[in-house]
Amino acid sequence: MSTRLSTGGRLIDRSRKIAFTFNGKRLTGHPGDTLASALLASGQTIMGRSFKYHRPRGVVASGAEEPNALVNLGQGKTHEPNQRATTTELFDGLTATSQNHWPSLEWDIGEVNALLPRFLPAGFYYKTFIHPRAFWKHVFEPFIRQSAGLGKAPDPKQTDPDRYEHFYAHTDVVIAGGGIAGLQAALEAGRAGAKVILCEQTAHWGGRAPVDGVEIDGKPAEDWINDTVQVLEGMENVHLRLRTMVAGVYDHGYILAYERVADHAPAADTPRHRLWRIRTARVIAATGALERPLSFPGNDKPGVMLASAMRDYITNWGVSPGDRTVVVTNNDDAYRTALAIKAAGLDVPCIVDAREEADGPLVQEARARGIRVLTGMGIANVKGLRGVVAVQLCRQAGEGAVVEDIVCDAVAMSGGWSPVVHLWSHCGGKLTWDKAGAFFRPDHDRPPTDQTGEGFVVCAGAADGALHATDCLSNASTSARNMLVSMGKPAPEAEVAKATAAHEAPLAPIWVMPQGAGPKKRSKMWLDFQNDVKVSDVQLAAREGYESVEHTKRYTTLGMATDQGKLSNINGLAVLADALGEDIPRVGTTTFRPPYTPISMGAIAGEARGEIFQPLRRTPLHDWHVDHNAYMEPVGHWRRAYCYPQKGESHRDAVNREIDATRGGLGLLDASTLGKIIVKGPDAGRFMDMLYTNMMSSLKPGKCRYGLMCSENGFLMDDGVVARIDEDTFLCHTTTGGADRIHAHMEDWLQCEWWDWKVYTANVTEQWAQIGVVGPKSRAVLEKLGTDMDLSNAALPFMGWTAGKVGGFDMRIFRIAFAGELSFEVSVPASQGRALWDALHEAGQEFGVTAYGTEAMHVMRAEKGFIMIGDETDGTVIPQDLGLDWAISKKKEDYLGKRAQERSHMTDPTRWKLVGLETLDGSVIPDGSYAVAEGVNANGQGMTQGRVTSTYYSPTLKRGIAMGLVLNGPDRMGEVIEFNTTKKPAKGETPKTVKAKIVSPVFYDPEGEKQNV
Amino acid sequence: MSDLVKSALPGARAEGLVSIEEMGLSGMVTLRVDLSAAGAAIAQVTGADMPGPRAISAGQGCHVAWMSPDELLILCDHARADAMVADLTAALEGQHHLAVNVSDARALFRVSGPGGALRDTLAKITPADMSADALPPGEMRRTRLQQVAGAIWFESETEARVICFRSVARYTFDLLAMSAKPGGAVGYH
Amino acid sequence: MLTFTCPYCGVTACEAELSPGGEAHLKRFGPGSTDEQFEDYLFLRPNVKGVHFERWRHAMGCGKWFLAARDTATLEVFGTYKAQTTEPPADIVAAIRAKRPDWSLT
Amino acid sequence: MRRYSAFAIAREAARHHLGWERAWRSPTPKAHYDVIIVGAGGHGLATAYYLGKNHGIRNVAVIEKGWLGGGNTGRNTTIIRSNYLQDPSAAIYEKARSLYETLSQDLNYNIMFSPRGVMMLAQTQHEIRGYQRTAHANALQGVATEFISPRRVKELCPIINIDGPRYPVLGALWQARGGTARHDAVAWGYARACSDMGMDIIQQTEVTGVRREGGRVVGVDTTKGYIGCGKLGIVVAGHSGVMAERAGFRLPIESVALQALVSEPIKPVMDVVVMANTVHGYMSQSDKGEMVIGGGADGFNNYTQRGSFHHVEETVRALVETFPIISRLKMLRWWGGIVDMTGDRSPIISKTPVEGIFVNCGWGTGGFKAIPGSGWAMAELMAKGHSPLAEEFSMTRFREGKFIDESVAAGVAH
Ligand SMILES: Cc1cc2nc3c(=O)[nH]c(=O)nc-3n(C[C@H](O)[C@H](O)[C@H](O)COP(=O)(O)OP(=O)(O)OC[C@H]3O[C@@H](n4cnc5c(N)ncnc54)[C@H](O)[C@@H]3O)c2cc1C
Ligand SMILES: NC(=O)c1ccc[n+]([C@@H]2O[C@H](COP(=O)([O-])OP(=O)(O)OC[C@H]3O[C@@H](n4cnc5c(N)ncnc54)[C@H](O)[C@@H]3O)[C@@H](O)[C@H]2O)c1
Ligand SMILES: Cc1cc2nc3c(=O)[nH]c(=O)nc-3n(C[C@H](O)[C@H](O)[C@H](O)COP(=O)(O)O)c2cc1C
Ligand SMILES: [Zn+2]
Repeated sequence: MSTRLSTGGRLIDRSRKIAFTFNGKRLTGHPGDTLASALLASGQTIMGRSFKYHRPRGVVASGAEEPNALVNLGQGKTHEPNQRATTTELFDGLTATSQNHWPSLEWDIGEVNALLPRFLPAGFYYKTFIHPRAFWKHVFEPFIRQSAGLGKAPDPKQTDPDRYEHFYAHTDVVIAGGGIAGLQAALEAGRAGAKVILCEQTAHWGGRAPVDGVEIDGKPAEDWINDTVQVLEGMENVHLRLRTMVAGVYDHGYILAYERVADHAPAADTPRHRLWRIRTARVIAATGALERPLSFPGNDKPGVMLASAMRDYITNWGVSPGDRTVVVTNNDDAYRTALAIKAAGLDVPCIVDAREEADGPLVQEARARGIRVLTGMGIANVKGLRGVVAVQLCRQAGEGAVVEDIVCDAVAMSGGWSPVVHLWSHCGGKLTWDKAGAFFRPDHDRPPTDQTGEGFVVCAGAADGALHATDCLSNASTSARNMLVSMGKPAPEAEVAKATAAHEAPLAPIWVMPQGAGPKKRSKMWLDFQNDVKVSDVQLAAREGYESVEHTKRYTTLGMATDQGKLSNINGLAVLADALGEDIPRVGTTTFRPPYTPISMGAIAGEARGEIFQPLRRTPLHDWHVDHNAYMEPVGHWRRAYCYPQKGESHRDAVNREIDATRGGLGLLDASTLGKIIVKGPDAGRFMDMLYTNMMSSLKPGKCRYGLMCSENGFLMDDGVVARIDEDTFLCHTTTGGADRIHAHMEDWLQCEWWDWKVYTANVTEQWAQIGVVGPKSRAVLEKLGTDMDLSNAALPFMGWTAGKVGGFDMRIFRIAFAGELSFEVSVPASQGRALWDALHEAGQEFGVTAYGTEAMHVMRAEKGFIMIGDETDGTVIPQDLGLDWAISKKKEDYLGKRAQERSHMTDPTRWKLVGLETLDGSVIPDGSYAVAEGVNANGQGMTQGRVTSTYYSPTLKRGIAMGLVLNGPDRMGEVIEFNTTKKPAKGETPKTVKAKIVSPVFYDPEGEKQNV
Repeated sequence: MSDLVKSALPGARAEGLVSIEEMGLSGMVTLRVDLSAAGAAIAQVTGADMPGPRAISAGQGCHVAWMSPDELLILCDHARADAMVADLTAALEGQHHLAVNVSDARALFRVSGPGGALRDTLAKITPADMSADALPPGEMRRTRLQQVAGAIWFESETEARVICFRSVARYTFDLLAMSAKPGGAVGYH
Repeated sequence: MLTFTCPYCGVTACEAELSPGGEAHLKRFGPGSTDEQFEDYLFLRPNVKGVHFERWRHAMGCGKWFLAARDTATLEVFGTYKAQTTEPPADIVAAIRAKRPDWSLT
Repeated sequence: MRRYSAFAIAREAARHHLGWERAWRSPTPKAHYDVIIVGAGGHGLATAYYLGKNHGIRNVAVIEKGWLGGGNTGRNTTIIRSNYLQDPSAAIYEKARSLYETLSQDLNYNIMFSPRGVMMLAQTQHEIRGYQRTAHANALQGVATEFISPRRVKELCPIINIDGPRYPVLGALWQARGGTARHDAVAWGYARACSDMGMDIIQQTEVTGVRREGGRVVGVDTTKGYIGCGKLGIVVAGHSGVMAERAGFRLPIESVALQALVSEPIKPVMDVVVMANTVHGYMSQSDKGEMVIGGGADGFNNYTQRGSFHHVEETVRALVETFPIISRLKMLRWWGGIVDMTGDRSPIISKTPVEGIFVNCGWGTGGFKAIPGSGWAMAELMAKGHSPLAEEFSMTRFREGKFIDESVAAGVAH
């Protein structure tokens, strides 16, 4: 049983208590506790269940590397699964529940899996569930799915109430890790005058040193840490950040750091998480080292813990993980744990040291304290079901014959340490195997490189392999100083503090305990605790040919759990190397990928939710549409009114009413989103002739012309009306979606191909509010407002434009007609748009003025047979397909897309061509329908001879009308073809089709009499 | 008429770690011309020296901002913009150029408050370096304001300007207001 | 997340302020060219793993297109230069040679 | 080859699984093969498999520079669907999908094809029309899809926010027998079956050069020496440009990074695959419980298998909006693959200017789903010189202007 000790606990405030619940049980802890320390202090040793076998699991570590103690944190809106108890700071009112069990943590049905591990070896699912076929989907997969997964899913009916934000920072040096190495590196960089951001993932500075009894300059490490932090706080160029984890190192010195602003104080009105997006010249990874477990049978039972974690719980939080703890190790460092346990007044029945000899100062001290030290020994078995009751000892060199049983309730294990090289590796830094320390450390000759080709990450302290405190500070200092020199910011000479700690003898690389364990024992040695990957699984992978470490990882899922193998990877690959008879460095590691520890999706999305999820572009008339119940549709980031339903009206009713009103009197359309680009210069005409398929240079000032633009690949990309402003200047109208794209396209050609042409462009789309004043009464309403212009057909004919005043507004008027009625497209500076719109409505009352939306616009243009980019075109259509040959100049030698249109497939006479379609029964052809043809193609697909591109109910013609692309269409006028539907035919019936006659695409006013008045 | 003429978010204000307010209509003229050959004309019309790259220079009742080697943005009174275009066109007669009134295409915000908080607030929405060394008063940085294009410059250590397209004025305002929300202090700059 | 210094405005811009534009120094083939020439111009790319000349636009900045020499395998940038050139300028070529002695401009 | 079954597991359990044989051999290369395939990704291995199975060509080597399945096949988001718009695409993807249905039995390796259904959300009027068009095309192509209502969307996937303020869900294109498969298992299953047919899978061996005589391929240089061959198939995805150069021609391909990420695992909440193209993101939940997430490709040439943060940011932002519950989930791991993008975003399965060399590439962001169909067609092309499924995917189509453009129907093409 674990419990709170009566004294000690450097991080907790014993004077105060805070309450929390675990699985509904009310418990208390102290400020400064983590959830894990508070649970241990409350005697709660089982904290979770493993993934595959649902084995009961206790906490094994004390920090970010924890694989077992994962909980559901919070409830309802703030529920968060898979939260590590070891990194969760306790706060008042915290609620946590354990995961992955049914019905309870103590009694889990899933535990039956644990009885069958023999039948569920690595990759068993690849070998079974194959027959019968239907069973996979209906029986096996649902079963696997149900038992998989870890934390409880959040409730879909709740929304995360918290806010998140990003913060962009620019600096010279980012230091990850606020242990003594990170602090020393910060001192050096700070003194050198570099801009520094120092991030520490926990809530405390100093890392391991205070727990490990390190002395610095003759004083406890803690004093040096406090002093150093104070010095650093005094430096203007150094920025210190706690609770901030450097999550990833990316190319060109891009760093993501994850600040948990309010996880420990959820009631605060602050962002919950802040994602730091940092550009830095250099990174110092002072991320320390992680202790490795040892692989002995039963090493996964609750009560078996990392030795360093055990002393963290004692020293930091005043928690005893057990009364009688057996320490098992292959190195000297674990002796510190034995001594710490002893010092806390608890019992260490023995230290089991796998090395044949152990005689360092720490060993001697342990012996002097009366602790029994057994060398050359290992653990053959851990007894106990839901906790430890005893361990059985054996010779490390043997096969595991039990020599002795030792009664105990906890085991502290240490398999040596591995530097945390993740940040070095994210961007391609290479590692080298350190034989003496039995770990991978950064290969200084092969660092990750930045945009200049220089190495930009260094590791410092334990992360660089300088595990021992004595080396750690000098290593950090040297690493930082070398790096500063490489940046041209050398640090001034300064005395480096001297750290001292007991000398340590070398460890013995022990990967399996006992060394000669047979298959039965190996199948009880856990490597990956969360994913239940055992030594036997890795050996199986090797045996079956999954030899690459990447294959083994994927076959066994080693290192793929939420801890990403922080504890298991090195042990796993050592076992693999052994099974393959290879050297460890030849087998290599798997790829280190960000983030270092998981980060919330909320933080990644940042502030972008709700109203500011995306920019929503508003025209100057936007509010009017909203006030008038418009149904808005997104067009790119714009919102446009689709229609304006009145009480009781369906969208379709509204559209029909809007069309009738427009054709019958006066309609108004907000056309402000149309792109408007000015093209000016002596070479403007020449440039326009390259941009458009037709001849634009011949357009006269005061006139408009419809034009088509193709990509260099020949396809129609945009269309619109061009107005010639003066000899030098054109105004190009583009589609709503086209404005930015076309402007960029123009600049591309001007800057990169025809840079000697004298042409300037400007995108003035948003300068203007543009309103379509449409219908037989359009002229009347403008005249009614009062104007200094002559708006008669003679003075301002169809496809002419002019500028002047109307009703006091500065206005440009274009006689263009997308709806096929008399119409005036008028534009005023955006600041006057709303006033003009209101004035038009007021003046238009007597003409039955009606605002119409994009759908009415679409239907009216279809009635006129005008094409729509995005409907008649889809990126595969060339103007020739649309019968727009009249808009393709035959005279011009060149235009963008011309050469492309000469390729064989583009000139193929069998390309489908645009026609009108009239259903025989007056119905509307379904959207997207294909014209069916006889037979099937070589791949058994039904043959087609065309497709519908636009299809509507026409309130004007009171029937369905459509346009479509049809094989030889223009030559088949009057012919009836059939369009398919997706309605499933009844049994035995042939699929239903819609019959339509091929007609001219111009359904309404073919002579253009209405627009030309 | 004048009361009918409206900026993108008339009167919009938000208070937090810093204050944000929409500044109403402001005159803006885009001038595209070979800057190396247009100094005299610019000086004649605006009274301003030709700004160096990214700089803003002050003229008579207007400011001239460098946008690219062949583009300036001239900021002046809203009412003066059309005349400014006409004057520039006249002064650059015979020289290839494009002067156009873009006053209504944009929205302009004043963001003011303590220097550190001001730069921190802006650093939540732009990848550009908001430190005083990187963006001193008198220099304009065209950049991205999270998902839209915009520009930022400092009038002084305690007052900045943010400019964006009119259609996204609401987005930009909301973004600034969210970034300035109390509780979100960073303390970096 | 790449950074490039725009040769027009001098800003060191973040990738998010730029838009990529594919291979640089393409020679345009228009009417009168053969099918092979046109295909080569519009589609066929060396797609090198190594030194690559490419186009970027300072889209969220000065709006100018510029060119860059970058290693697609290491992401090292050898330099940026103005778009108004038909081949890499000598200083850029020298900068690449200094770092990649075996490289040659083909 | 010893067959896999529950029975075999029980038998092996009794002896601690010491009796399992290697899934594939690691042979030393022979001097000459009838066919060499470069690239042991899904497409390369499937090509070899169908060469043997359908055409009796078994003197085959598959040469892989790294570990088999370690390219995009090992790093994709595993979406399988065939609801493509254009006839040639629908034909090959549907062929692939239907082969996936029985692939576990065919290979005697459970590749966990899970036809849980794929929906592509329509969130604008334009998308509705686009997907209705696809549905009509699919009806004639023999691909079972339907356009479904928002209500049905919500029934099938309760965690979607269908009336999101910004882009309410207006419907979806639904392919009930689309789904996912276990990506690694696809490569491993094919590799095991190829090895069993006597083919040599040669890993950790890079093809560094291609030798020709009289305009015809005769062999390849590798890091393990020269190996002769009668025919050569280049199936190297992101490295197609590099290999084409070694073989002496160019391809209309650019290599860029495509990224994906997974969340920490949670209990099942999502039984279907959802793609939201308007906002650029898609998500499914694996059998292990992670949410598997992807979005659009980066825009610049890249061989590093690392991408840029702002693309991932955009994807996650889109998905938090679409599936609000993921806001408090955490991203566990994030990686990239190098995808081979053609000029029209459709693949190439083709003869090349060099006699005896064939290429299969250009699958870009969406070729996992095609693996069995592509292997089938490529094998047919290599064995017989002609394959109806591959017909339209010739590399000469760009010269003719005969594109197969799928971007029409889907912004994100996975
Ligand atoms: C993040 C991501 C998500 C994706 N999501 C999906 C999805 O949801 N659905 C879908 O259908 N598709 C998806 N794809 C695409 C899909 O992964 C690929 O199209 C498919 O896997 C390609 O398979 P392949 O066999 O052609 O290539 P790969 O699997 O990449 O195999 C090519 C092999 O060639 C080897 N090689 C290269 N050069 C040489 C050489 N010189 N000598 C020897 N060997 C060489 C490589 O090492 C590699 O193993 C995704 C891709 C990515 C990157
Ligand atoms: N004797 C041994 O065998 C042995 C082994 C290992 C460590 N040590 C001791 O460890 C200490 C080494 O000091 P050190 O400073 O190198 O390491 P440290 O472990 O003391 O400090 C590393 C710090 O980095 C933080 N960190 C890790 N990853 C991070 C990230 N991505 N972002 C932000 N913060 C992160 C950790 O929370 C920790 O505080 C010495 O006291 C040494 O005695 C000893
Ligand atoms: C469908 C799918 C699911 C994955 N699930 C996990 C997972 O649960 N845990 C994990 O660590 N990685 C997972 N990965 C990612 C892989 O670990 C790995 O990052 C990916 O295959 C790319 O390889 P690399 O990172 O070694 O380059 C998954 C990958 C895919 C394609
Ligand atoms: Zn620039």
